[in-house]
Amino acid sequence: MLLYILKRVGQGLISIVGASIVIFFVSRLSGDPIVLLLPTEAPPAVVEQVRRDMGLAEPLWRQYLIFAGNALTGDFGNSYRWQAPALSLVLDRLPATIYLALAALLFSILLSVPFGVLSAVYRGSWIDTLGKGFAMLGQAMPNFWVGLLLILVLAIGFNLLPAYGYGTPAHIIMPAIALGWYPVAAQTRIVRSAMLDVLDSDYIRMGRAVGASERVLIWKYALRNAAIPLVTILGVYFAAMLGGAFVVETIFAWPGVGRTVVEAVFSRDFPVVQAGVLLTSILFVTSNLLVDLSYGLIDPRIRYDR
Amino acid sequence: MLLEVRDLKKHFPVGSGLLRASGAVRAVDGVSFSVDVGETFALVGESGCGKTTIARMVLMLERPTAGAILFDGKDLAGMSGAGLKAYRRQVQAVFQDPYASLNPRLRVRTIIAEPILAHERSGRAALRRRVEEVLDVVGLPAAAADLFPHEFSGGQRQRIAIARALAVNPRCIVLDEPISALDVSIRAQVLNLLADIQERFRLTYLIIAHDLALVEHFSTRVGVMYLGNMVEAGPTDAVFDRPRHPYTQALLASVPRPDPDHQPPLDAIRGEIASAMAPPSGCKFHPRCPRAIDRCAVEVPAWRSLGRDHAGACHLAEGA
Amino acid sequence: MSQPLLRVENLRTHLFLKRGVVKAVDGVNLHVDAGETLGLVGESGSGKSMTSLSILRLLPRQSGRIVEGHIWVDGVDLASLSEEEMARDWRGRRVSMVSQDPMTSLNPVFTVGDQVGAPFRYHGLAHGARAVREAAVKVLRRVRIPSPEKRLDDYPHQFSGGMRQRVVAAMAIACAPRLLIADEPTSNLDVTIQVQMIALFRELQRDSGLGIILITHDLGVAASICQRVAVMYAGRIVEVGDVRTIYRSPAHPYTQALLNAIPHLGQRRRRLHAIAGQPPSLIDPPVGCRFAARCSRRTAQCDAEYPPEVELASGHKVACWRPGPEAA
Amino acid sequence: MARLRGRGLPWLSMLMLAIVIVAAIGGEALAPHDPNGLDLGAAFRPPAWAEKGSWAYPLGTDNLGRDILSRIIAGARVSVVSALYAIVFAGSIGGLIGMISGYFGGIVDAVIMRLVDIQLSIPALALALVIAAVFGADFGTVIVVIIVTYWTWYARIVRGEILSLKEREYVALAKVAGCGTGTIFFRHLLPNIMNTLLVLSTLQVGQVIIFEASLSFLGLGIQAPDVSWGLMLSDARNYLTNAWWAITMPGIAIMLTCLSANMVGDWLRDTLDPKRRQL
Amino acid sequence: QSAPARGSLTVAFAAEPTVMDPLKYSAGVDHYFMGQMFEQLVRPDPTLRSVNWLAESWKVIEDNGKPIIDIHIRKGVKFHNGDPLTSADFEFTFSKLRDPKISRWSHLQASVERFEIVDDHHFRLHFKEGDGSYISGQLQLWAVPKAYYERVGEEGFAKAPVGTGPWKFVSRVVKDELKLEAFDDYWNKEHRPTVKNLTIKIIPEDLTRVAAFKTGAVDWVDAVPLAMVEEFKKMPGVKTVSVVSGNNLFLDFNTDQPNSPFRDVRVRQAAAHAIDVNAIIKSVLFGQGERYVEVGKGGIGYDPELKPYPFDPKKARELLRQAGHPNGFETPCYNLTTPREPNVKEVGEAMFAYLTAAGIRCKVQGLEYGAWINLMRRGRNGPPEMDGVISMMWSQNLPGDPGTAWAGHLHSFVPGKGWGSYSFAQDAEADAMVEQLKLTMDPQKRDELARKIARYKHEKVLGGLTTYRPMITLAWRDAKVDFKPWPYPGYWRGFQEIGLKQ
Ligand SMILES: Nc1ncnc2c1ncn2[C@@H]1O[C@H](COP(=O)(O)OP(=O)(O)OP(=O)(O)O)[C@@H](O)[C@H]1O
Ligand SMILES: Nc1ncnc2c1ncn2[C@@H]1O[C@H](COP(=O)(O)OP(=O)(O)OP(=O)(O)O)[C@@H](O)[C@H]1O
Ligand SMILES: [Mg+2]
Ligand SMILES: [Mg+2]
Repeated sequence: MLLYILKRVGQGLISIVGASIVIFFVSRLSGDPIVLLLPTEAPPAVVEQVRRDMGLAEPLWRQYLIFAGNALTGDFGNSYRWQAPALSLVLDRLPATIYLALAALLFSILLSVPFGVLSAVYRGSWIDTLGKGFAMLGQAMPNFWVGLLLILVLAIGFNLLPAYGYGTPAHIIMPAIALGWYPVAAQTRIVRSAMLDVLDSDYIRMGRAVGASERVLIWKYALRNAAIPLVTILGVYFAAMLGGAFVVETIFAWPGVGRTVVEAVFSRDFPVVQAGVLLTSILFVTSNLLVDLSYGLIDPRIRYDR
Repeated sequence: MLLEVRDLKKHFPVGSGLLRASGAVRAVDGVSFSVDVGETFALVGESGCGKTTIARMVLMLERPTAGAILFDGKDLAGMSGAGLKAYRRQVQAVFQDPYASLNPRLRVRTIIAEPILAHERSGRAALRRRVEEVLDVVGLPAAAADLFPHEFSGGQRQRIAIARALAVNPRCIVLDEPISALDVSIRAQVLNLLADIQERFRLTYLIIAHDLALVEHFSTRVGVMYLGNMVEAGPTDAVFDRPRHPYTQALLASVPRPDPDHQPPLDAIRGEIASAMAPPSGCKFHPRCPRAIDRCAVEVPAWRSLGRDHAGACHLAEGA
Repeated sequence: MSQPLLRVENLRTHLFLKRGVVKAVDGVNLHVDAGETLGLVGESGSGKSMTSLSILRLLPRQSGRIVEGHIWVDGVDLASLSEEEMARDWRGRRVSMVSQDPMTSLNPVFTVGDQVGAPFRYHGLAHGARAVREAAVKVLRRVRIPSPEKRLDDYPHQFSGGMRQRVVAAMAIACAPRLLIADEPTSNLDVTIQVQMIALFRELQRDSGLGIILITHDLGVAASICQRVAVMYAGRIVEVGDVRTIYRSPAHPYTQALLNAIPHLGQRRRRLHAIAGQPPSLIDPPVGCRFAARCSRRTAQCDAEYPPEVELASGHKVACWRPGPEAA
Repeated sequence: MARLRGRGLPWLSMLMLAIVIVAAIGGEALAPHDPNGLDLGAAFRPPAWAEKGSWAYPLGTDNLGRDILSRIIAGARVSVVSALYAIVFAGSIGGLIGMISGYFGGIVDAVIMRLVDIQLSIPALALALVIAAVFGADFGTVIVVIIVTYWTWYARIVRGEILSLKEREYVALAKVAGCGTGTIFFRHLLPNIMNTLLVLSTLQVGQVIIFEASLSFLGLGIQAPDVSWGLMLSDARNYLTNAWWAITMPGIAIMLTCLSANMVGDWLRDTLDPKRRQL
Repeated sequence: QSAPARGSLTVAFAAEPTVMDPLKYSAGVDHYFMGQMFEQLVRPDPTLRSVNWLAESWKVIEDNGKPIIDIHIRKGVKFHNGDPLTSADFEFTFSKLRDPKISRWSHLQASVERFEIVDDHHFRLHFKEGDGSYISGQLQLWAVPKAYYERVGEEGFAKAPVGTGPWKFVSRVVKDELKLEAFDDYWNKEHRPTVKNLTIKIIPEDLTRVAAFKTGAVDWVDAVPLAMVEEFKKMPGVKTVSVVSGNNLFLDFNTDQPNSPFRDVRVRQAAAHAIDVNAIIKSVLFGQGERYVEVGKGGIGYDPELKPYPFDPKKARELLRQAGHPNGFETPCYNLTTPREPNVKEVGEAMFAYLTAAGIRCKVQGLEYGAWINLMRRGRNGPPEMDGVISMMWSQNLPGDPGTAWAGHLHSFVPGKGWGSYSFAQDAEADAMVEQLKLTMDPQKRDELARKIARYKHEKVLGGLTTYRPMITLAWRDAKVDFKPWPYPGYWRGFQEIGLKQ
């Protein structure tokens, strides 16, 4: 178990370092931040000095090492635009993004598990078709469109839910739907096919053969098995939610990292971009690790010594 | 000796990647035997005892951890290039699952021609002739060449697999449970076919099976394996008539017979096969052995002769 | 003779598939008395499993349906019951099953205790967690699981193959059913574990008046457990009789061919008698005798009409136009 | 009794896709108006069937008086072409890498899988943003971004497939027959993952279209004068309440195309390989 | 009137500044928050007339031919932390603003030679030479508390800014909200807010912001989307005001590259004739824009005589022919796609479409904000080069003075001197006049010179083709909110006077 954790943490670290290299070099490609930092009228001497002060005069690989070294101590530098350390700018917003991503994931699970189960149980019936259709709709509509339509109907039309903001549970509903609908189809499909396999399995038939009611069989015995493949890739879906948050946060004025990073990209505010992307990477890697570990709770066959 | 296996070992490491965990599955743990030209050597034993692993090593699909395999006196380990090619020509295989052993996307013609094409440049016509020839040997019409595997029944597929093995005129065929997946009524067809072919082409068979009646019927020599080790080997008659190792005895006693009046005793053997990762000390069979003595738990029994060409590894089976 | 435990009359079970209607069971009659083991043998696809699933009404939901026939158990026709009645009063309670692959018959993500205790909960035979636990321990002890109270909280993968199998048997007999259907309970097992299962079955049968249907394609296994044997071919029973009659003096050419096609321990290097050809398709089976195409005694009549069942001796019935001993 | 109805060919979806492809090929030539031809006098015409609509502009016009139908037709090209590029390049690159990784295993596999992990751990849209910011937002960048984002998808799935395929007995038998690695790759492995690739590709059409729309929404997608559905959607949101059709029509185009592609993908999956129900 | 403020109010902005520190501000949007908390010496009143604010009085005097601005500041003004406002605070501001490492606008202080404190409420700015834009820039200096700033440092000040304005900083969540509280000790008892707590929410997405207002989550909303202005005006219980914003949009042409077709004035005039700006304002902007020629109405140099080039595509084509392009020519056209002003992207598309129709065939390339700035800003170390037409904008403030704008994009580029930092023009005569304008402090003379430049610029279509000034519409719930719009330099989102109705 410990070995396994160490190994996974090691792999995670490699991913994070890799991500930091990618994001560092790609962002450096986009030009000289000095242009954005100093007034055009700044004398060349000042420009040179600032350049040196910021370490931009070093060769790129050294810059990266310096960057990585500082990042290890939690120092991503100051935002070029906002007078604040890039890390704190992003960290302050991370909880909102995590909250949104989790809520969206929860929404998708709450939808896809019953859909998946019912459409497997009533395979080929109208329930199957309806569930599939509804789930697929989410995959066929850009999330910002969904978001706008939700605001138009639920907020402006019926004044049921707050249109924007952060705070009460009511606030999360529309953003979570807009963001969480997309993976419903894929998740439903996973649950459905797993459920089909499980329902065909010998142990379910055995359950029937000793008199279990369908309700108990499906919702107690089959569901846990069918959930395993879903749980396995929840980490990936969580990442998808983090990515999608970039768009949805803008629509709902959600105070998350996504909007911050998007605007930082526009203004070439690399410390913030780097901190933002790296933090999301760390989040992703951690969530994957957690999923892998918690997986054992659901599937007792998993042993972490392999 | 056509095929000689000397102290062959195969250990599969458990765990891989960054941090190599200790521990290994000792799938084959020091096995020796030899097969003569024209012989049918059968490997029997319980599931997981390492039969398939041996077959895969003989087929060079797996590299031995230790030990040597000699074919025609040449060590496989040293083979490469032309030597390897020559070897591949001489040893072919038929596997258990007739569904999995034929690529579903290829026509029968391509499947059968594959080993030929891998070895020689032959003209279209010659190739065609050869394919039809071997199809005829296994009793399938020439028209079968243009169909896909899924258009055949299990027994027919196994015939195709045999035809493919015959295509390059091998000297030896490794048969890993060639009929276990087939229906009772079909088995005899395939088995008879294999026997006919052997006679006709003077083939050597290394066959793996778990149906003891079949082994007795089909093989000339037999090796009994338990948990990665050979426990007894010898001519089929000797082993089946006078089994010397308690495991062989138990195995034979346990087989249910298609005769209501001659049924096996129900207490010939107890317990279950141990894990290949942590095999018992001494004689690996001792925890289940009805006749085990103290020594069995500590000392690995040596491989000793038990009669003409008959040998085994048991402390209690002293002398002939 | 008193009423048998199970009587199946003219059972027809069809599978409605895209490629056609598979007449998996096509007019099967059989009966099992209390305390008796009936062996159902025959080759793959002959409808053995479908017969047993029909009895329990556990056919594939999408495609399987009993189209005709009666299944009387203790005087009740199971074919006419509702799904709820079946689950509540019959399955596990009076008719139970060990299915084709007992190794996979345990749910890997629930504890053994949960699964063995389940039948007691379903049928209200034990109330409360503790009572269920105790009942589970008792039945596990019956199938010879060592120190069962310690193993209840283990998961199936922590059990060895043979033990898993006994756990499945424990589930099946938990509520003391009258009839147990065992569908190839030994097929995927090693010889040494197979004998342990055989022992268990014999014991169950001796201890309670349980009626058993044992499905197998292994004539050896059938011979070692059954009192009577029914031979199935292409959806129908072609011969049924006392175990000794079937093995010593089979009257149907198929039964005879089957016995000749297998090697027997102790007889070597004699050519086996292969049965030529393949079984017919069950989508549109021949009108006449279904074995006719592969039969050495075939006549024109065999092709024209399905042979009626004849009783050669008491309890020995054959469906063949020319039954009788093998032509030497 | 046909309890189990056959899974018929999804005609409607195929038809829809065919229409989209025709539109993409025909492009401007098929469009009744110049997709970029603005006519401020004709701004905000509702669709033909609505009050004040006219058949000159069957789906209405946008804020600059451009014909929405023509723009949807012209925009089909971006959708189809980007999907095509993504599928061809991401599919072949990712597929090949996945095959190599799965087949050779060991250190090659470990390195490739780490690369995949790295790619996965950077949110796709974030990477897209940075790339688009570096190289400028245009069609080429969108395609590069899509390829960079999606190759891992193919690589992971193909790798998994190969891992199980290479254990198939016929692969072992091919080795026994004396076949070289090349033969095994191209005769035994590649044809057997084609189904998977095909299914993945159809499913990807929808993903690419949505992804492009998201990029456009953030201002980093296709730029005028190119037209894409995502761009139309994103532009039209400024007058959502005045001209519902301007955002609805391209939205429906996206939706129908994605739905159709997914349906066809699902159908292919079920048809080609009923066992592999899960992707 | 001077009853204590009470109650709370939530308003929604579409955009948000990055900084709240007057020493560090860079873009116009930074005024949105700064202007609530900080004040300058002079400011426009609601009718856009400049009035003395923190300055009690000021005048320009001359010493040895060099100008001096002599300023008396108001007594009794307090910072939010209780410190009194003194001349030292302005000196502090001055010293920071002129440092290019701190300020983005150091060049605006470049002509000031030194700062002389006469006493606590009296100081003088000694100029090296005249600087007219200093005066039109509301005397440039903000009141920043020296002692407090030095104590808490730059970062501390960024977290908790302190000014003299009507609103006291409470808290801020970037990209979410700013919370303010009315300052009880505010010096201006007449013009001050009467609501106690003010929360400014940031909601960039139009529909969401509108939804927030319609659902009652906010009671005052900034930047009503153009397409909804009509609807808002008709909405019962809602009051709106539409005002012209300080921004000025124009199309700029590259005229400093020798091979650029736009070096020919006829080509530029052709472009001016080719575009139907009025139609664009009407449909693309839903009427929410004001046509202007060089200088907006009421600004310094505003000349009602100056008329825009009429829309005349025939003439445009004719001019092109004369310039040697009978078949027109192809040129890159750069469009800003980030919505800095409502519908700028669509406006750009429309304009380029008009140009194309007339023969100046645009190869349109969209740029998001970062790329756009990168392309325009001179003084880079090399390419990219703006080599065609670009859609541009430059604030001339309210009330307007084009001095700074022209220095930036009409004067040709001179590295390190603050001239032409965004310019693609190269015209010696214009350069001379712009330099002259900079030196001119006398309002009368300044106005005359500006008119002259405007006429010259217009004739030659130099430093861009001026098009329109966007209008913004603010809306609030009339029954609840008592609001009088006040601008601070260039922007209308000032809450100088806002309160709750009964
Ligand atoms: N590639 C592998 N990696 C790890 N362990 C393996 C591998 N192949 C086989 N083993 C293990 O080696 C042991 C021997 O396996 P092998 O397949 O040779 O047995 P077998 O005798 O052929 O059994 P069966 O009768 O079930 O086919 C088993 O414990 C198996 O789990
Ligand atoms: N789930 C199913 N879907 C479709 N056809 C089926 C299904 N199960 C069984 N069949 C078909 O029904 C027929 C009878 O099958 P059944 O399982 O009863 O045979 P069996 O005698 O039990 O064979 P085996 O020995 O292989 O278990 C066969 O033709 C089989 O192909
Ligand atoms: Mg094996
Ligand atoms: Mg069966």
